[in-house]
Amino acid sequence: MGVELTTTRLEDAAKWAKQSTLERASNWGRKFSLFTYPFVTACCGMEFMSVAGPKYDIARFGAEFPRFSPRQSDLLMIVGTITEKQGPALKRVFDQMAEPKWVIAFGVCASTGGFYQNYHAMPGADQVIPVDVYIPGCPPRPEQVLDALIMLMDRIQSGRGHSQLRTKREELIAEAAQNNE
Amino acid sequence: MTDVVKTSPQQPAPGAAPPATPPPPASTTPEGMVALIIDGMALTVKKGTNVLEAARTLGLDISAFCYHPGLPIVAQCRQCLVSVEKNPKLQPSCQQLCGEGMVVHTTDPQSTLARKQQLEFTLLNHPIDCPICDKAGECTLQRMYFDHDNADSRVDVPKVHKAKVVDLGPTIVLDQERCILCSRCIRTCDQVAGVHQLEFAHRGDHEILTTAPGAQLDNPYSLNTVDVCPVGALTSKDFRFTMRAWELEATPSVCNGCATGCNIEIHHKNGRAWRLVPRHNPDVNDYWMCDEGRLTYHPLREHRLVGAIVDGLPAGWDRAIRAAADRLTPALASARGSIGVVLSAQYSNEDNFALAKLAKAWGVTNVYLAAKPDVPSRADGKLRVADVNPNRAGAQLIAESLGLAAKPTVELSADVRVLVMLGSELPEIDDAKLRELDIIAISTHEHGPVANAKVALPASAWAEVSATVTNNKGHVQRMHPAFPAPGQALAGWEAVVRLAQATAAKLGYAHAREVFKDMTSAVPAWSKLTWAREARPLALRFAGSRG
Amino acid sequence: MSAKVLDALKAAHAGAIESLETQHGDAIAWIKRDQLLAVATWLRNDPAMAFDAPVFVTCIDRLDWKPVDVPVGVPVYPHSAPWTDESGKPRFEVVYQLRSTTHRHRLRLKCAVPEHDARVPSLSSLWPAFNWQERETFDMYGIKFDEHPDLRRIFLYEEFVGYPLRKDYPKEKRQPLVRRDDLPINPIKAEGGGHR
Amino acid sequence: MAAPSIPDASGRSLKQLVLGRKDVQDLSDTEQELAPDLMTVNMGPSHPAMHGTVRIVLTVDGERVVAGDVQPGYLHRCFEKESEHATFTQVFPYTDRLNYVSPMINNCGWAMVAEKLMGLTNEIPKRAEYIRVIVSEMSRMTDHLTCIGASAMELGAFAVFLFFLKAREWMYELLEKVSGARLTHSYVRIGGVGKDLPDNFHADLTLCLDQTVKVLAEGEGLLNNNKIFRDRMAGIGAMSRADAIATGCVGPIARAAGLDYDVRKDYPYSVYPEVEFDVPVGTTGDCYDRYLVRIEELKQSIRILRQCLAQIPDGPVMVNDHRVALPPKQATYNTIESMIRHFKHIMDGIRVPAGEAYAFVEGGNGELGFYVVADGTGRPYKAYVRSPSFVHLSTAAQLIHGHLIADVVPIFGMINMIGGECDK
Repeated sequence: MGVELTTTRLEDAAKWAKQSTLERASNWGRKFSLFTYPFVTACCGMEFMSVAGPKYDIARFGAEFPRFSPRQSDLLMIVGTITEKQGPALKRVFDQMAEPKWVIAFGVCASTGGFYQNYHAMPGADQVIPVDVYIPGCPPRPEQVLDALIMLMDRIQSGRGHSQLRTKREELIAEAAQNNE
Repeated sequence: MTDVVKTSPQQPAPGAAPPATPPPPASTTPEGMVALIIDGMALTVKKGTNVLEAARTLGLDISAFCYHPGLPIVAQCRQCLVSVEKNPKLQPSCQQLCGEGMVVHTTDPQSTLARKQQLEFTLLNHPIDCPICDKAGECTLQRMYFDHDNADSRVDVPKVHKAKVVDLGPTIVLDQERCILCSRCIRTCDQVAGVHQLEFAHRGDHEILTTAPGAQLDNPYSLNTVDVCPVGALTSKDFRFTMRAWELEATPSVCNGCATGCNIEIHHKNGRAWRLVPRHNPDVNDYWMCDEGRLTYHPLREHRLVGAIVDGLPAGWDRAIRAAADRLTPALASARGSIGVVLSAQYSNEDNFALAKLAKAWGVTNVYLAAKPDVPSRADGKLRVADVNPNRAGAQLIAESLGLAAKPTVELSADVRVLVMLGSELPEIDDAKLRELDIIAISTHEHGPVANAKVALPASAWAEVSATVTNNKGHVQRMHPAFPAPGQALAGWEAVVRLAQATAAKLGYAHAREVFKDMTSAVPAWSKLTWAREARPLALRFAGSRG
Repeated sequence: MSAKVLDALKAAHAGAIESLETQHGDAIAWIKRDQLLAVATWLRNDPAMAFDAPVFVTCIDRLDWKPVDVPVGVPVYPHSAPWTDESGKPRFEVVYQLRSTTHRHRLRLKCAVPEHDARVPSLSSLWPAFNWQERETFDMYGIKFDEHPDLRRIFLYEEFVGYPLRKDYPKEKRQPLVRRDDLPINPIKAEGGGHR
Repeated sequence: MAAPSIPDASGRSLKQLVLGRKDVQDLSDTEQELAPDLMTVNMGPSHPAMHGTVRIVLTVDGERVVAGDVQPGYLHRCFEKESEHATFTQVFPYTDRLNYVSPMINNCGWAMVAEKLMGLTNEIPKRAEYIRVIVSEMSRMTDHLTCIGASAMELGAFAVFLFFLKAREWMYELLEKVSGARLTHSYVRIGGVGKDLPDNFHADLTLCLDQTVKVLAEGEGLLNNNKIFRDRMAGIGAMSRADAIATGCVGPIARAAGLDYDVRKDYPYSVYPEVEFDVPVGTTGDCYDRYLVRIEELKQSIRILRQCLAQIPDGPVMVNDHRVALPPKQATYNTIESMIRHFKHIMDGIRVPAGEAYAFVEGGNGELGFYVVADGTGRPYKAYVRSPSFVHLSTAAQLIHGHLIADVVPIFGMINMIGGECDK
């Protein structure tokens, strides 16, 4: 195809950043109506409860309603350690989610494996699925989680979530192929 | 105090304290032995053993700094004082030889106090360097303080300051403040290298370790002084500030730098070696090794062949083996004389045996032994020898036992067109000749003839495999894997087995153990050798009484 | 309290006992492997013993056992010396901890198991709780429990090769179920992360 | 797939023999409309109503569970292997993450086993012991609050979840003041505790307890006589006392079944003998009794906490023993002796004499024990945790037998399986 899509050229960057009004509007809508699928496995779940609980109240950011079916949710929160045995399940849940979708790795275990570096703990959920935002902390404080959520919202608005980028990439490739013809 | 109590019938009844009056030692002490009593426990030791050693065999840990089992005894640190009955003064246990009927106390108040006070003196001017000191974690001073004193400081006067960074020579940096003046390093140079290069100067708390003005510490065994240094005064330029000692793991191995085969420990972490230190073996290297040998871990990370190569391009194992078979099969079918097999004195017994066995199965008679050329200047009658190949004796013995005449590579037959070689050494063959050959190399490194090889198969190096090497005295010594091999590298014998499969030769080894077993049955001199279980890395921080 | 249990055990089953000891107040009885089931049955059924409550099953791998700074003259316990290939000492020890609800006493049974024949009789028929505990021990140490009704892996997956709590299993040797190289490229990582 | 139906001599089908259920021809008309075959339903490992991650392969006959294969291990984080590679002090963070709902109790258990091996059990300063009991009981309260709150939420009582979480948040904030971390405290040390209680702790805790009493009353008012809640809990997942003993059950589950076993009373440790409290014991052993036992234990914990606040003496919080106590920071920076000691403690670990010991405490879920083999170095040669969750989960297959699929949720909620502890 001959299209280099990871250059640092300004016009390429502009192409990547370009958003139609419709995209901007739909992204604005998406970021305030995140439906989370809490993939809760471990200790971080306690802090996840706190985030959902009265004091920190994730509802203020439009993401309070957990959907326990991956097909109805667009934000996968990986809360806790992912083990090798869990890997296939995580991948399947992710695959079942509808596009566009986003992933937050909640806590160091989901990000890198943390201090569990051994035969059964996976060194980060990104061994199996792509991750948009990593939250450090063991477990992270609720404030950190809210910060990460705002970060993700920014990403969504600017169209830089991993699935949005993939769609964009496909579009650009198709466009470049058309130009080449 | 432990409250472990045992009521097993075959064991003596539990006793909180050892009996006050132990049974008198048997009146008939064997010839050449002496019987004595240490802390109420009777024991018999060889004549000439000192009290410190005798106590250690009982599990009693007497603190000591200047004493080293491989060095002459000077009794100058006064850290090992014990009471000997009928002797009015405390005796340094390192210098005190065991005598018949001697009664020694190591835990009585007098000697305990003396040792504690001595330790306090030693710590008086010691800088507070542990967080930045290379020795921290394996420091004898730390261990002696922690195990034997553990008291709080009583000092409120400033410490005496001395030079912190003294360049002693090409290999070593000295910190004079940390030095506790035990003279182990001075004696090491005298005894191991045979040169007197270090000396004390000045007096009292201004006494320092130094070289003669203008002179350097530059003998080829200088780094042994770093090992014996009980504190972090002498540090190796190669190792200092690279890795914390307590984070390292140790795997026993054998130095591959020359034919002496010094026993070593590979200290490694995060999949790479950080230093090599000698391991005690009275038959080979005692407590020492040479500076050159210590640096042989560097090539483990330099110019390694990490993937198979076919015609200069990277390829997978399967493709490379197919490519090798394509070159070998026609030659095997029509002209066996055009195939040469090169064994290597740089590689292990297992690798050489597998390849020799394959040569035999192919019916190849052109067998050669490649080796690095001798370095006559190295030979010094101590540990360093001219032969810089770790396994020349083993490779030769294997070839002989299999009835193959392994010629030096310089006699390479003109008929040879395809050369199956182990290693990256092919000395005294010029480049023009090399280019004519179809080389199939099994090698750890990518330089030398391997760069011109038609097929290059990556092999694991000595620190990454379970294997044996044979030194110049005929000792077959075992190496254990410290960390995994880089990239796709496999053990040399494994590559040979794959090559054998591709050429329809039978070589059914699945483990180095099986190669070894087959080898011991083929080599009569080794028929009694056994394969020990693989040693697992030992975390230095949990190794108990290191330091 | 522990001495009483050990004395009673010795009186009733002297032939089955290898040795008895007390460590830090915990009663420990080494039982011969072929008599383990008989002794355990007696311990549960004898009214003076009445070890009705199971506590745990585990195993000790003595492969790296090199105790340091052991106090002089005090045997730590019968297998205190370093384990070596040649010494012929059993490599594994299966440990059962029992408790009595009525008498409140506790007892630890130990059974030495050699490496080449790593099996012991299952006690799950006596104490149902040992069903899963023995499965766990099998999963982690590879000890086979004879007559166990359902001896399969419990924490790890069937595809796992080896027994991770054995001392010769490297801590970080992973056996992934999902192959990492099948993954889609993660554009975020390719992009270099970045914040806002 | 239809199950094979080979009639035996008595004329009953194999299915009937094995399952004890009626054969197709014996079914009534309405029953016949349902598919006669058993169905396999997979629950988990990521299921909304599962605390933690566990997979159950249910074999159901219509809505009724006839068999369940419970498969733990999805959170096996290798506590034992990690411990064998860490110093005794470094294991504390790992214990935090065993039962992550009540980390302080795990900390205490680990400290106690090391102290037992070192012969320090009776040397711990009184104040440190009281602090340990205080933080343990606070942890027990967070554990029970979470367990009841989450179970109630799963049965539809979302308000109770929010109320109890509010109370738990007060506890977390207080524990954060004590230890520096909201959840994973690593506060207890071998030989005492990390640091003394913060200023104003008495007043804070008293206020917190007063408020928690109100929250408990609110929660009980919403749940105790709630018809839905009682219908879903009472008579569900019942266990007899004999079963509880034989299956090794401990803690609230065993007590709900009528087994009067509490480590704090039966094998008293720390300063529990010096405080008064009662051990609630149930009668029926069903989910509702488990709930009541937990509610009562919350009240008893408050009682213990109030007594501890009144009785706690002043004094050091760390034993004065150079084998375990770190030197003060000032001395560490300024004298070589303390520097070396500090260094050795941190890098080589606290050297625990060779031997083995089993020490246990009353955790949120019952007897939580650590069995440690030490070889004289700074790390445990072997560290086994006797986790109550694992034992309780092993009874789950038996408890859900014969109940509806929907009942699996409250049964699991009340077993209170905590992944970190169960899977280790």
